[in-house]
Amino acid sequence: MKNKLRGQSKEQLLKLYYEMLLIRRLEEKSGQLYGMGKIAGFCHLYIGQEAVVTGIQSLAKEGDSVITGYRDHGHMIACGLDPRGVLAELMGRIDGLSKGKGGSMHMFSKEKTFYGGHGIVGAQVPLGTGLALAHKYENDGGVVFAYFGDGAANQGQVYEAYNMASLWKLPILYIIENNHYSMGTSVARHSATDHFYSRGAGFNIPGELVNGMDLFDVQTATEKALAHIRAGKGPYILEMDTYRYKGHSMSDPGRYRSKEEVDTIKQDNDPLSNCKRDLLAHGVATEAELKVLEQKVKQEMDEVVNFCEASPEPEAHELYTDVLIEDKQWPY
Amino acid sequence: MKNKLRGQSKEQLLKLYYEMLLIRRLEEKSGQLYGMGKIAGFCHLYIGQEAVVTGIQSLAKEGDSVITGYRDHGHMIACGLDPRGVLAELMGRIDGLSKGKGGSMHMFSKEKTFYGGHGIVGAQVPLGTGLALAHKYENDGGVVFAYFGDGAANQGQVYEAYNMASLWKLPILYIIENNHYSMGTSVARHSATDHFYSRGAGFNIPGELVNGMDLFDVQTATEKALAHIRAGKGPYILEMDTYRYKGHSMSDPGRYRSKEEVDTIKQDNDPLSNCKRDLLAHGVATEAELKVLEQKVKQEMDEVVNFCEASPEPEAHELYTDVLIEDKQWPY
Amino acid sequence: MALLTVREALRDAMAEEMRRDPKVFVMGEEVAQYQGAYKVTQGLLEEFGEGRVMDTPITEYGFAGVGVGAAFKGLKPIVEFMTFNFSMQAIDHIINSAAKTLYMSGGQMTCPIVFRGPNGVASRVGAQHSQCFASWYSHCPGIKVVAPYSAADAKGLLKSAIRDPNPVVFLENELMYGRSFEVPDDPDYIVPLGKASVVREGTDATIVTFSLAVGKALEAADRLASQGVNVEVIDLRTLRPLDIDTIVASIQKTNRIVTVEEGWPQSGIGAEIAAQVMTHAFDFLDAPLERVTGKDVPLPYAANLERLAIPQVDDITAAIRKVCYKN
Amino acid sequence: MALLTVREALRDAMAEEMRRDPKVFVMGEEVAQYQGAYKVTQGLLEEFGEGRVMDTPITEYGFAGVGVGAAFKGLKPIVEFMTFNFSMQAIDHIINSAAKTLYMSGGQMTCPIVFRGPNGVASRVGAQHSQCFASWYSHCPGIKVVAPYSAADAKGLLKSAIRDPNPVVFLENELMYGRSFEVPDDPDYIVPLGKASVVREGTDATIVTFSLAVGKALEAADRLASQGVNVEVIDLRTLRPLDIDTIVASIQKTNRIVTVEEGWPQSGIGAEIAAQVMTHAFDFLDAPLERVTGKDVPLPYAANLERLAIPQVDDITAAIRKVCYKN
Ligand SMILES: Cc1ncc(C[n+]2csc(CCOP(=O)(O)OP(=O)(O)O)c2C)c(N)n1
Ligand SMILES: Cc1ncc(C[n+]2csc(CCOP(=O)(O)OP(=O)(O)O)c2C)c(N)n1
Ligand SMILES: [Mg+2]
Ligand SMILES: [Mg+2]
Repeated sequence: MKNKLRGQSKEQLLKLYYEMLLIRRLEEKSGQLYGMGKIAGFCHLYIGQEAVVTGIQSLAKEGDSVITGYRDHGHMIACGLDPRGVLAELMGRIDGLSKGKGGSMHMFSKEKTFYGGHGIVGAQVPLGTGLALAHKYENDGGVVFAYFGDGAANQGQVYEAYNMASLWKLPILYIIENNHYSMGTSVARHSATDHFYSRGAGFNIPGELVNGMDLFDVQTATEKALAHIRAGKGPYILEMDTYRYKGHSMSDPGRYRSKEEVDTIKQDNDPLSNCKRDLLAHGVATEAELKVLEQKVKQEMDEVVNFCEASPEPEAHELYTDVLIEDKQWPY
Repeated sequence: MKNKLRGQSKEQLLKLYYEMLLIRRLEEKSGQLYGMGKIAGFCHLYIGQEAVVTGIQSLAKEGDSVITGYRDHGHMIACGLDPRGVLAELMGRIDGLSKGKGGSMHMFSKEKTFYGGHGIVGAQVPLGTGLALAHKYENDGGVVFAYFGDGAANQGQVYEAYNMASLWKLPILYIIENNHYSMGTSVARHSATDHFYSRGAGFNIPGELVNGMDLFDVQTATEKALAHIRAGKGPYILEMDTYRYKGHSMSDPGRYRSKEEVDTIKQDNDPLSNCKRDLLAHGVATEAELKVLEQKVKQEMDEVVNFCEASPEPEAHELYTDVLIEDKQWPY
Repeated sequence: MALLTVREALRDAMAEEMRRDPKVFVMGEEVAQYQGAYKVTQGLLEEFGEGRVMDTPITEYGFAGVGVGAAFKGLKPIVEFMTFNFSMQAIDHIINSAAKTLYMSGGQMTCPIVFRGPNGVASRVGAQHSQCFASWYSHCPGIKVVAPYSAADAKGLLKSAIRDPNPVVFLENELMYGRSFEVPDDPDYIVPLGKASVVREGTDATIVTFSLAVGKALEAADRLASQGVNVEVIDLRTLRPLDIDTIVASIQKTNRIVTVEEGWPQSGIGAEIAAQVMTHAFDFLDAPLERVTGKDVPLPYAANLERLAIPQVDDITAAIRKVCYKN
Repeated sequence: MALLTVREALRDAMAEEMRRDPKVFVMGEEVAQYQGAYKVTQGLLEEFGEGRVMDTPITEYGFAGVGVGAAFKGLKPIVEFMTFNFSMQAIDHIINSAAKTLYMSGGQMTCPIVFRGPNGVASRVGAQHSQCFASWYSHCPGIKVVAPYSAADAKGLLKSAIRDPNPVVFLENELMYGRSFEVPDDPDYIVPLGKASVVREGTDATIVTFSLAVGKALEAADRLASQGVNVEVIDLRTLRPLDIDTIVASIQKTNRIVTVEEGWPQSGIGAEIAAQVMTHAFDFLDAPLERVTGKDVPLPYAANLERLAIPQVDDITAAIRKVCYKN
């Protein structure tokens, strides 16, 4: 059973728990600020899915690349980005990762090799495959983590990307975050199959179904997949069985599922509770220690919010910047 | 071995052979006329693949629908269309199926429920799926035959269509005409898998690989697939192992494959020779009878060419017709 | 007359046409069980059932093709794009399969389909969710392109679009869905495609616009009236075919014209009007045409920048004052 | 100077830039082993190998996305579309992923990519294979759009496009591939994006055009010269950003303008020029601008109809005579 924690040190384990907590609190705070009109437009919260990105990115190496869709706040935290840059962006402020010009769905960090944040369902899959092509081209040993939803998993461009990635043996891990709903449509109503991991078979890509509510299961599956990819054997698919607690976006009343369905998962299979349970059961930390951690996150979030509230809107001239790179150096 | 001919009458069998011959001669003639400058633009010949469409369409029922790509001349013959309408279209004449306005890739016949003739690789797959939706909507018992190539089989829209067809149990037979090349690119170089029939599995669609050079094998597989579809069990995929003798289109010098490769197939596995061999072996007809048939096709083709040569170009005013339906009956 | 929102008017148009013609059906993402992402298909599933109100997977290329195929066979699909931004995934079927096939078939293959959904800028949804497709679609022969403003027009034009034997691209606007207008009670009320509407008469200058911007133009006209400038406002309603006659008639009266659109300027709707006005009314112009357009940038998210990026009433009044040489 | 075909000039541009910068690579259908469907990439596989000259499956949406992703990571892909007609399958990645991301990322994410291939009418290939995308792409901010005529420009502009840090849509013309022109030998010969070129000087009227139609305009100018009409011909070369200054300077001299393009009229390139000419040169115009465009129909296959559908030299001379009031 010690194996469950995969031999990770206390420090490592607490960092993981801390990260999941940070994601959850950031999302809760975003929901509140949205309610107060300080965030607008589309805002897709990640609550319930924290173990997926936290577990997977814990195995990333320096130089790997990450890409995802519009439900991206958690991914940025897991990539080590400062929550201030995320929240300021949500609030449309100049200190946002995109200077306030992108919003919730469109954030990027070249420094942390986080390549967005894309609003068109499925688009990140070929884009991520292109990142993988670049890793192979440069022969830099990097791997791409490309995240997408169960709804996105029906997009044709996914299969076009699978084919090329497999044909060219590109270093990419495709992660399907199956949270059982594509907006208001359950998997049974949008897909001819219950699962998506096996669709790679038609393209010679191995795939696996993983309990995405258990951080350590996620890590174990990821380790295996990465071994395959880093050995130069080409892409791998992990389908993460997970769940989204909140509405699809802020305007979704969620009538397509019962309160019981949501509550049952929250109570019985919450990724944070699961992790906490394991940490306590294995004596990694005490209740009191974890409380301290929780306090720390809360405090950090308050500071983040204060920072963002104080950050100004972009200046008017920013309307016209960043449309094209004005390169004065022609002929280069 | 009698079974090989599937208990078909002499008349039926000779009709099948005749049809394959007609397709081949029409294509040869098209090639010649292209060389003479009487046909222009893109012109994709079907020579080598005749058994596929002939075998499959021999099992179609009145009211079924057919759709394919740009390599469509053979399909129209197999749908019972007059070769004059086909060749006149290739020559850009008013008696063409599209009044000369569509050309080789764009012909249609509502009467024979032949829905084209589409120039964008893969487009016919969702379009055909839409025809199947209409059959189901009207509950008319009709089935759709949707043909596409091995290259097209990588198109994302194919998988989007698979998913919907399977989810909604639509009456459609997907036929992948795997002629081993997508233009100049061999299957091994454009696809992560050697075959395509099994990619349906990811969408709960059964599929099968068929010897597309043998008319009777084609018929047998089609019968089985149609039983599935007509029983309301949804789509089915047949991958036809076949071969294209000529270049991709008229301008293709074909350097991507050896003369030996082509010649071997022509000599050892020609669909017409295979059929002829079986007809003779089973005593369905004598060499002399088949010669007569061949003569008849030749003569018919000469008449077709004469007719088309005499057909005028569309009148200038046709430039502006058929852009929109001018319906004077508003509010309808 | 009843007071209806644009949302209700669109829903009623679909419901009435579905009652009238069993070949009419609706498909798209979340149109059935969810009642529409923006609730435009509210109640349709309940009345018409799963067979005629169909939720699709998020596969725009595929389901647009499915719609076109069904239309080839004589059905009359209404294909909803959750927003027209996603129609870019499907645009090959809209143009290559729907718009061109009648011609390529020498008149044989009809395609009575309507592609509809919200188009253009909504509110704070960023660059990928805010594109206006008015110019792209109206550039192409073989389709009609409609973009209503009022609820009455939304209803009457959508009914026409559904009955029209040609493919129609029907551009709605999310911010208009909740606005209310008087709509005739007559279920046979229908508005012809291809005819602009003079929504306010005036003598000093003409504003030509469409969709949400009609409201801003009317507001600008009100403001200008109090300054003694009497503005005529034309709502194009249909962008292809473009009703140039109504525009020219107005210019012959006012001799001045301003176009207003939320889309990007280059080769936009205003550009086409400028060119046609040159051809058909050059000698009537007392000032060069002025265009008011969305700024030539991807739409920013920040509230202040978004406001700057789209035409505001002030921009319109300024343009009118300019063509009237009242600076 | 060497006499090169446009095909060779484009190939040389790619080869030279690939030698200069190891991050430049080519991908597309049949670009490697087959040497290009139209042989534009002839010899590149042999020189640069499979790693830098990559044949793709026929999956435009997918491989355009792959190209954009690679560019996000700093590579400099040249993505060939066998023809731009097929770019409709990929247009979401061109616009939503390539054109908008720099802006949406507040300037962080660069995308140095070139999308190239033949655009517009070829010969007898029918409606689905003959669309001109000049208007669509040049409508959109965040990209540059280039459409060369001569081999020298083709080479110099493609080299600029490859070096440009922004996404560039590079519209070639199949019928131009085989035509020969003088091209400077200097491997550093490069033509800036965004600058039109006066390819023939004149005093009586200005023709503004681009791509293949430049040749027809020059022919028309020759014919008109023999009739005593002295025409200036401007080759736009870049469609976004549009070099309006060169156009305006010419109008100030000639006072008359005709635009020529093979694409459809509505909201085309001519429309934009009409609007800008109104704004910037209204008082210099002695006649309304005339547009010569492809007819407003899907392109027909029949030889006689095809000829009628696209602008011919006679159409251009007639338009010039009209703006000169010489009928
Ligand atoms: C091409 C496209 N179509 C539709 C949308 C609107 N949309 C945004 S998210 C979404 C649902 C996606 O579901 P899923 O892939 O399961 O991801 P999840 O939201 O559950 O994380 C839809 C329909 C879009 N952004 N892009
Ligand atoms: C979307 C698209 N991309 C490219 C082309 C150009 N093209 C026409 S046919 C073809 C090869 C198709 O191969 P396959 O599907 O195997 O069919 P086959 O020609 O062998 O019958 C290509 C690349 C096209 N028509 N449409
Ligand atoms: Mg989901
Ligand atoms: Mg093939």
